[in-house]
Amino acid sequence: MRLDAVAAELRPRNSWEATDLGATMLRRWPGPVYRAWFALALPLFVLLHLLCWGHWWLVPWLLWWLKPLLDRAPLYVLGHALFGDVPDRRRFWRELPDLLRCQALAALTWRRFDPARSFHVPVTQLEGLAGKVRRRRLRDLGQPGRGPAVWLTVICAHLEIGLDLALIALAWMLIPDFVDLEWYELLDDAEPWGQLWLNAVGFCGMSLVEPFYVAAGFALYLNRRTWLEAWDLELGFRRLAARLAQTRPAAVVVGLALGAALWVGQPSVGFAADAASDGDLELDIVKMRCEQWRTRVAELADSTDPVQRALAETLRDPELRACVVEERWRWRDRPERPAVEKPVADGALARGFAAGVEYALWFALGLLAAVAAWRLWRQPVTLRGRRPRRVLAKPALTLGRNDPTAPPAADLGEAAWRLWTAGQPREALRALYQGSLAGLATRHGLPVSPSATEEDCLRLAAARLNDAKLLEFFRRLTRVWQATAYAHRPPDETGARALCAEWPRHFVVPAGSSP
Amino acid sequence: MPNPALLDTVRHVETPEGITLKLRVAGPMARALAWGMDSLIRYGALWGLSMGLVLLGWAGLGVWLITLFLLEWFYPVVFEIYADGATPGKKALGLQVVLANGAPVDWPAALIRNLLRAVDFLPAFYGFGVVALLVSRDFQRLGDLAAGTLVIYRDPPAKPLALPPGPALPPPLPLSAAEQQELIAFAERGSVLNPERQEELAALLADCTSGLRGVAAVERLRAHARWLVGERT
Amino acid sequence: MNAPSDAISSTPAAPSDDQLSWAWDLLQNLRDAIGQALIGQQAVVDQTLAALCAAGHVLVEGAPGLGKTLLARALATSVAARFARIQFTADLMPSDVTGHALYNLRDERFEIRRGPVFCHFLLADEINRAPAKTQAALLEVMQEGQVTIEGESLPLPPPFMTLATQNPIEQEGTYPLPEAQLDRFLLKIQIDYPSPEEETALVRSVTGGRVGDTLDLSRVRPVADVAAVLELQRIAAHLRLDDAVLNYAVRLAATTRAMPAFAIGAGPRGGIALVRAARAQALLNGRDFVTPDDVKAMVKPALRHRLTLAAEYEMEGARVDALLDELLRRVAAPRV
Amino acid sequence: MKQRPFEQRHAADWRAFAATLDRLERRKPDRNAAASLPMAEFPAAYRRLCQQLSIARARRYSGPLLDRLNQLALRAHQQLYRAPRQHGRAALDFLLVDFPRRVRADARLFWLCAALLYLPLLGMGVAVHQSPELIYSLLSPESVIEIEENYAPGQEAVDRAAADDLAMFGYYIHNNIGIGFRTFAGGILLGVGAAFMLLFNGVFIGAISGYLTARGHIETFYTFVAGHGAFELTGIVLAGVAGLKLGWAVVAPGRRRRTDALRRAAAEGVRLMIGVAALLVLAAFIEAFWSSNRAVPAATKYAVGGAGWLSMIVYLGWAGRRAP
Repeated sequence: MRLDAVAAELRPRNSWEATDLGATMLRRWPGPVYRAWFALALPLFVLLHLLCWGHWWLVPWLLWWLKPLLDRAPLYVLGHALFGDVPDRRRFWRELPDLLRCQALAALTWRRFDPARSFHVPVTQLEGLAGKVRRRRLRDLGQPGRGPAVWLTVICAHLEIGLDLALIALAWMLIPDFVDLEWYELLDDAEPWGQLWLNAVGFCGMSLVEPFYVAAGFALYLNRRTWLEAWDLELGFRRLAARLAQTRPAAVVVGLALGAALWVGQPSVGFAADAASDGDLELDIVKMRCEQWRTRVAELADSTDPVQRALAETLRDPELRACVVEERWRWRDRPERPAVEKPVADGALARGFAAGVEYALWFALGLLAAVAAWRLWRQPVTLRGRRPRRVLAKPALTLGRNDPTAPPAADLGEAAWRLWTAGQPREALRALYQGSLAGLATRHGLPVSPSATEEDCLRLAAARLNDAKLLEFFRRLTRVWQATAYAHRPPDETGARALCAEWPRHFVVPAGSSP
Repeated sequence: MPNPALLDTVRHVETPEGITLKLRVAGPMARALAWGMDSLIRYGALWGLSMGLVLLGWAGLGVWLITLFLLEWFYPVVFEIYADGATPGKKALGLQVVLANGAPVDWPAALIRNLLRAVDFLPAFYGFGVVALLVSRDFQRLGDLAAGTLVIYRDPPAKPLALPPGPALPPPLPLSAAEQQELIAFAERGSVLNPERQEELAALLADCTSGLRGVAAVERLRAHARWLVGERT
Repeated sequence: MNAPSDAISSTPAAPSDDQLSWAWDLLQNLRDAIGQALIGQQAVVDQTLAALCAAGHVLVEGAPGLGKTLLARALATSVAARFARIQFTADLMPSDVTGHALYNLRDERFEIRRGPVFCHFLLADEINRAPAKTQAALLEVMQEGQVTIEGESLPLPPPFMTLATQNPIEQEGTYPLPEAQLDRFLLKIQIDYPSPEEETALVRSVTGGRVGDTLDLSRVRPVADVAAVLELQRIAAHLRLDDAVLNYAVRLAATTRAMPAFAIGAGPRGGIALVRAARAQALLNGRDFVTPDDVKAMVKPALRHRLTLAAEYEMEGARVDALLDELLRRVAAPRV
Repeated sequence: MKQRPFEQRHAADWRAFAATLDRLERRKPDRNAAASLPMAEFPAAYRRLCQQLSIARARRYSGPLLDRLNQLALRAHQQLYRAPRQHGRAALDFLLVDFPRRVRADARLFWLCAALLYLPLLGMGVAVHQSPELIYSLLSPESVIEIEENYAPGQEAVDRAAADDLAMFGYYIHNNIGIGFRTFAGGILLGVGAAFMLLFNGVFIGAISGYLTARGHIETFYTFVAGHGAFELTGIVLAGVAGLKLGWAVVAPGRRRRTDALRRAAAEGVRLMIGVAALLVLAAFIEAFWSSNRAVPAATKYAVGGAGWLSMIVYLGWAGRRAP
């Protein structure tokens, strides 16, 4: 194992997050993990059917029983892949026999019913511990990590059953009706094919869940060790030490070799008594471990390999024990699933209640209708648009506008001339122009809108008027007005006089003729 | 900064203020447990209600059915909107539903993710939901995908860890920011790691501790950490 | 003659009659020159010339193949100014637009490589195909009139005019320009399909006795130079503007903010743009003063890109141009 | 600056900020009120915190401090970017204006869904009317007998008790709205779920109506379904519309990523579902309290039913339209 090649972010997490990391690991290496799983499980599935010919109902039970062995394949892959070493097929097959043989009996008998199995298996399989050392180690490792691991087992068992049922339901949904097959026939285990089908479903459900179960348990184990042994810090310190000791490469080698030792299973990082909290440490275990330790160090020191000798020098008594208090909720007992009792009585109370509710509902409906109606009535526009369409405020419409609704005064020409002579040329021309528009609107029916500009009015007049003289006059007037109003260039006096004089000719109705 | 190549369950969300918030996305285990608790609460409530409603006869059945309907579809919605994105079960497990950008769920999102529960439940017992949860990047079931929501861990604010009191010493050589962070973390986690393990870790840094061994080395590193966080004695 | 009674918003440097008639002639020549290449689309040519006179940038939107590129080239050719074209693509980098500093190994110092923006007429083709950061680089240049490379500010030689084209935003692979940056274009010109007669002329001119299918600019002759353009812009900026007309323009812009159809109305910059464009329009119309009609003619190009439809109107399929017509119908003209 | 002075300098700020968050989250309404910030300063304080978090990250301060600041920032982010709560008035406006508009915006899907419901309904109705034994392909003989008994004539005088009505109301709410919701949700399965629910309901309703018509229980049956039919059938069609939107987004996401397209479609679909739920509650109410009332003369019932259809058409066709 090379801790510096670890492919996951190491940091102390809470237990649920650790199982999530397991799911993430599975998602990262689905191919190798599932290949390893099926490489072992599929032949076994077939083999069991052959062995139990005629008693196929036994197969799911046997499969279930053999799960601890099957689990070893995904754990093997994950354990290597996490440290940057995804095992290839050949190595997997080469190491498989050892993998399966190691403590197989224990795994299939008394440890089969360990509810925190997924959490404990890495200790056996990856660290290779056995016997009292293993127990001791599990106890140290396990206390706060055990609870979530048990929950993990419970939830995964439910997930597996749920997925089995889901698969059956899916098949039922997908089988068209005209296939003359009642779906419960499929569940009829008296039929051999029904049994085979059930076994296959169970196998699929197991295959979906079991690698996840293994990965989550492995992640729980990793997380626990990160808590207890500060792997993240170790990683950082190694890097720092390597940087500091660039002149002494041996230190790096020692560091990595230490990691290797940890991986091959010697408890270089072990668990020792915390005297304050753990007085009941049995003497023989300590003795045994010390002995084991001394032998190991001696072996290393005698070795010809310089790396191992260096390792022996650095190894020290590595016992480790930490205690974390974690509070959690625990079900005391599960309440019964509610059974709904059929209502029995129709007493007076019930009748009154029902009538009351009904009236209340009628009332609510009426109220709702009334509110909606009121809303529509008060703001009738609601039905026509989300907000009342206050498109434009009134002032914007009327600013600077004289509505040309009334006919112009008959003496406008004279009035304009008077303004001109009084030194107000702009006012004079405004009067003339406004008067003309009023005349066009009232006498010739030109729909002059307030928003029309001078050119708009002119275009309108050109389109609607058939009196060429009037049009010519209006065009001339418009030009003069534009120059006066916007360029402040009033016409000369003769021009103004001519306009004033000509105006009545076009816009004053001769007396006696009807408008 | 976190190495993106490393496996992790954290999702980074950039806020309009230009900072990155870390959301720790919650996976199947915690969510399944929360769902189990919620189911117990729901069916417990229905059971309790049926005890009372029995007195009302058929009318009671009507009320009971309406309650069943409301609990079935809107129990999570109401809690997610009005109780910080967490049903009681989620709250017990420290979970929270948020939008993918870290904002609290709004009505449409809460409705979508809970109406689509009906599909996640298919073909039976959350078959689609579980598969989607395991396959999708951020542990989202179909309802979460459609609503754009995440379920995250919402921890109680972490208590600041105090360093054990003592002298402060400058480190004998310049350290990078990451290395400083690790030294400080080492001192802060003194209460979690056992002494032997600490000594072992300290031994890795013999160059920093000028060859001290054992407890003395640990103490020296702590002193450096105190100096690094800015404590002066 | 009596002195004008109302205040006049004109400046002391009002253009003389000679200058005016020179400007009108020049504009007519420009119009003809561009019209040689771009057949039909008189309104588009006029609006582009208006933007030129008002020293503003334009954003041209229309389906591919309607002569957006040709318009820009013809304008540049007829003015005899430096012209550059940038085809915006998804992988275009900001430094491809503005230029960058290059380390010269022989001299051992940095050299500034000027990007294509150092020109008078810049055609930014399909601007909405580039990601936001590249758009932003160009839009910064447009606003500040200078380029900053490695801390060194390099002013662009006036006149500097950007003609950006964009395909309708519904098209695939486009990054819409952000609203705040759209503001930097004086006008947004909409090119529609030409009328059948114009299209016939177009097809004839393309296929008549030439190989290939590109429109050529050989018939476009330079009729002005850079100095003439600057003078034109000076004259346009000093045209007479009566308070009533100014008031009309401001009212139009402000009313867009009161219309519920728009989530975002035109800001003060919208009003300013409208007035600048109206001045240019007046010059194009051969007048030396601005009338309300000039304002009215420029409302759509000057405002349409500064408005954002409210969600519910967008949902019902309302269009900005139709709503601007509505605005023009509703706001009273200053006819007093 | 080292970590400890940094902490000391900002500790008071962070405490006040945390107190403000507590108040906003209504955890501790009063106790820390004095320590918390005025609301107007909250956004500025949040930006300060963001800056401090960035600084702390850049300087690699220790994990617990970063976690604490991240947590504060996350909580504040959730307070600031909370969607505004909608109120009753907005809900009414939604039903009066927005909902029919959305339905019209999806007119083509609406007609498709209507066809998916009504064509099988009519086809099956006619087929079963012609040969009533066809119904046994759908229903067991026991259910057929039960249905027939329910609508057998001669029970006109017996009015159902209020308690029964209420029970039925609960049943319709639980069942029919549940069906509506499932139709929507089923849409995500490439639209198949939604289409299936529409077809299934169409076939089923058609078969029963055809059968009862053939058996001559015309008045009892049609007076019963007249009242709520408009709302219930339209509600189911609209649930189908919302469901098919989901399915379409998954099948043909266009230029978006599939999840993004799905998210958009779901956001639109769920707004339709709010209206659907309202329609189905109304239908359940009418079905339970009005349709079951056999004291009302048949003509009145048909009139009310017709009025229901008319109001449905006017509502979906014209409500919320803008004036021309």
